[in-house]
Amino acid sequence: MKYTSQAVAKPYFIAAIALFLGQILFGLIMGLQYVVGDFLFPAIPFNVARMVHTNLLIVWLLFGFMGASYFLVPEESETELYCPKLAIITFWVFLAAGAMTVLGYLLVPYASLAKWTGNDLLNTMGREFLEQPLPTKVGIVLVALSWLFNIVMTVLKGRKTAISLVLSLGMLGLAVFFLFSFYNPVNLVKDKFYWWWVVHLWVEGVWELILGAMLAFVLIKVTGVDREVIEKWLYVIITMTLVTGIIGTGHHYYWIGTPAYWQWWGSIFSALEPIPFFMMTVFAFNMVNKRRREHPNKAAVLWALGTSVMAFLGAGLWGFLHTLAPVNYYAHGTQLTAAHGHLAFYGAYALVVLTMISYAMPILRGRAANPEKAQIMEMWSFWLMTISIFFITLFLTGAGIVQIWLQRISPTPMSFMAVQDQISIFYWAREGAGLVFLIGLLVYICSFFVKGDSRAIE
Amino acid sequence: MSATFTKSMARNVFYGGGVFFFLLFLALTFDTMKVLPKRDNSQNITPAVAHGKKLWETNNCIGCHTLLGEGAYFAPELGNVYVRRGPDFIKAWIKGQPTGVPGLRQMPQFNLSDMDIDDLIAFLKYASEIKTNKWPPNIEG
Amino acid sequence: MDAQSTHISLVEMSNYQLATGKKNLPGDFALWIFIFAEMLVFGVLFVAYAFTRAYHIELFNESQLTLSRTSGAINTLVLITSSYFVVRGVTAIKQGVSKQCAYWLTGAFLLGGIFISIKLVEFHAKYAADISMSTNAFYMFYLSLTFFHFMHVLMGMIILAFIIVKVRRGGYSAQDYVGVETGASFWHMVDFLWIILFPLVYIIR
Amino acid sequence: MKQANPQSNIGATVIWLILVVLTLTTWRIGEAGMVGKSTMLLLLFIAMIKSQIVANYFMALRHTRLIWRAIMFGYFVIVGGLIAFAYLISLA
Repeated sequence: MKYTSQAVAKPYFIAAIALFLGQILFGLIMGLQYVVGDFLFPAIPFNVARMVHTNLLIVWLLFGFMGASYFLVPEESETELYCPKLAIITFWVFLAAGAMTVLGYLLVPYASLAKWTGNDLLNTMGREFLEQPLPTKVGIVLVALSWLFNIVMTVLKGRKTAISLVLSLGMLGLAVFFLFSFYNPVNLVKDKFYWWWVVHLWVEGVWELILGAMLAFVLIKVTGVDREVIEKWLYVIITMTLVTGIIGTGHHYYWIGTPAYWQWWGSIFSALEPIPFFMMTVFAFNMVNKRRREHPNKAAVLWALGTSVMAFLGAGLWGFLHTLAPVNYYAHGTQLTAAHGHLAFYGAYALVVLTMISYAMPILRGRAANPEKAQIMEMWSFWLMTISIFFITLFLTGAGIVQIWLQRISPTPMSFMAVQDQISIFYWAREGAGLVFLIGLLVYICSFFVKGDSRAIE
Repeated sequence: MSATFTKSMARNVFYGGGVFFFLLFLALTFDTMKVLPKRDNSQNITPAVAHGKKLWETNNCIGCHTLLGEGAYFAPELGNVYVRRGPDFIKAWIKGQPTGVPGLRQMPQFNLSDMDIDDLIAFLKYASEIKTNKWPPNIEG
Repeated sequence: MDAQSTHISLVEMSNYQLATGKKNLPGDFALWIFIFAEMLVFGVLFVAYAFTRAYHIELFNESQLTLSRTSGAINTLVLITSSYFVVRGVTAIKQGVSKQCAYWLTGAFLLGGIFISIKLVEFHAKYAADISMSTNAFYMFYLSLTFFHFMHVLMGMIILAFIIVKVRRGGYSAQDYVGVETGASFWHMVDFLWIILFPLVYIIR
Repeated sequence: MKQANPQSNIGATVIWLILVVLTLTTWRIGEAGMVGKSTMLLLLFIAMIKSQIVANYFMALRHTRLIWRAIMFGYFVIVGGLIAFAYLISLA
């Protein structure tokens, strides 16, 4: 660890992993509810489990992003963090807000939660991924601003690199676009239109800046390739991200009451969205091939390469699969969407956070890399999780295709619930793959507790 | 690869390209907002519809159902349920939950008053009349 | 830092030229990636136009007649001429004559302004006739393509303006003109795309 | 040190004149209301000539490596070819 203030990243990373575990457990509950409908009913109805599953995902990724930037920015800026204390306070505020929110979801009927938390003052709840009560939403804004402030102040007082600049821009975008979550008009079409300004412009826009910056940082560290080269390509890749991704928002505007021309704009630009991901894959492998040093942390290299490949598969390929309007007409709102969502979030965001943790955590614990035994376990967990999520995606894709056929294309369309019965075999298989994923995650967690001789940090 | 390929130019292209496409997006958004009244059925938004939407949200219906294809994929699409099932069926259905049939997916009982359910149905009727470019492909959603 | 890297790349470039007799792409490669991406988008739009037309021939033929071919042709001439001016500007700076370069580029910039004005008159006519992207498939493509291109002209003008200012300050020379070439390449792309767009949307039926 | 080619300005001017003539030709064809397969192909051919002139002479790609010229030419062949195909199936 070069700067003592980098240590604030540690609690963020630990919280991220803990919440990740929670996310997976609730995912398994939901997966079972797909086939055993009354499992845990009425204690945890499906909608509650889903809310917890998706919200935990968002929160743990945010924890990961924050921890990563608190680790990365001091090193990039070659100075201590502007205010480590603020980072720690922010951590506890965010953790408390997150925990209270999840407990609220689990213990109180959602309608009562809405009433108690001032939803009548400003309707913002009850929209997918934005289910958080008003105080939590305000809290997220405050936490994001505190994070942004701390990082920007650090960058300003130290060296300004492309990586910290891109990261800061991504964070700024994250904070700004989240503000649209406070806009909830009665007009359903407008509601949905601007809802995507949070959801799409986050995951297919500004988050990709954060992703790119984090990946570039790790690649510089583990390959020793010239910073100029890596930062140049970082700019090129995120340019393509914005060029394709911003108008690519249009692929959500086909069937929600928005004008038909979005079918063209959305199809064309979102069809190009795989390009930046493909460039990222080529770039990551290129840099690793051109490496000038053998970094002792082999696991981190694996996570980094895994990110670039799985992001391309999940966000790029599986996104492309159903992004063209004529295909999306049949695929919209089916298990195919779920398949894409799972692989994309895992491949792009879960993996990049795990990459960062894999690189930073040993350093935070006072060594360049973990002992070999721990690294081997980590790699095992990578393969277990990656292969099982890939199978989850395949099973959901299968479920989606059959669903589309039976419910939407067949000359005698079946009802939604009847189709669900037909595809239960896919759901069972998915649940099985989910269990393997859980095992992978547990192996990952165990890898932190493996002892052995490790090289001291230089 | 080309010899002239500088980081500063890559950065300029990033800023220029980002701003350019965001402005284009704003222009398209502007046009969309102008055209929307012809498509979004907003002339039929009554206080009942507004209340219905709030009930839709505060009971987290989107946590299981899709609405115009967006939401969770656990339970049927409700954007066109008004057309598919009609108001009476919907009312009876909401009141009759949960079915309690072992092993089947269960919808919670939300304890809504008759008036609340009517408003919710008004909202679903409004949603079903939005011009969605003929989506869903058929009545099953 | 920048000056140094530019210098190094110029040295590399001339070495490469000495070795092969071939030049690299004029201007900075970073912008060329963007140019290729933009060409790809336009290409897809052009082809989409043609295939959509195949299903709505009468509609397209009928709507196409409401466009002013003459203003389209004038705009083509305007863009071609401005591209020519840019070429002269690049030649001037290669000879180290900053002043002339600035004149030529300013001329190109002003022609860009004329293009914009004519296009605005066309857009206004359509707007006044209550025609929008939602009117029919032809207008959807006509307005999308021309507006998207219109924005590229604006962006090209902004780039030219930056370069003109720097040229006037003596920021470029016969040794260092990569920036001028970069802007010029973008401007020629705008021209290149319009050369396809004009016959496709205005003339061919 | 680069030596400026005194011919280059004359060359560029000639190129410009050719482009003007071709543009006017396209415009005349449009005004004359000519339609049909051969007109369509002729117009696309003119567009190809113009676009390649711009690429090779204005963008100055003719001295660059083959790959860049091939991209610009291939671009027109693919885009123009698909356009021609779409028109041919609709004219048939």
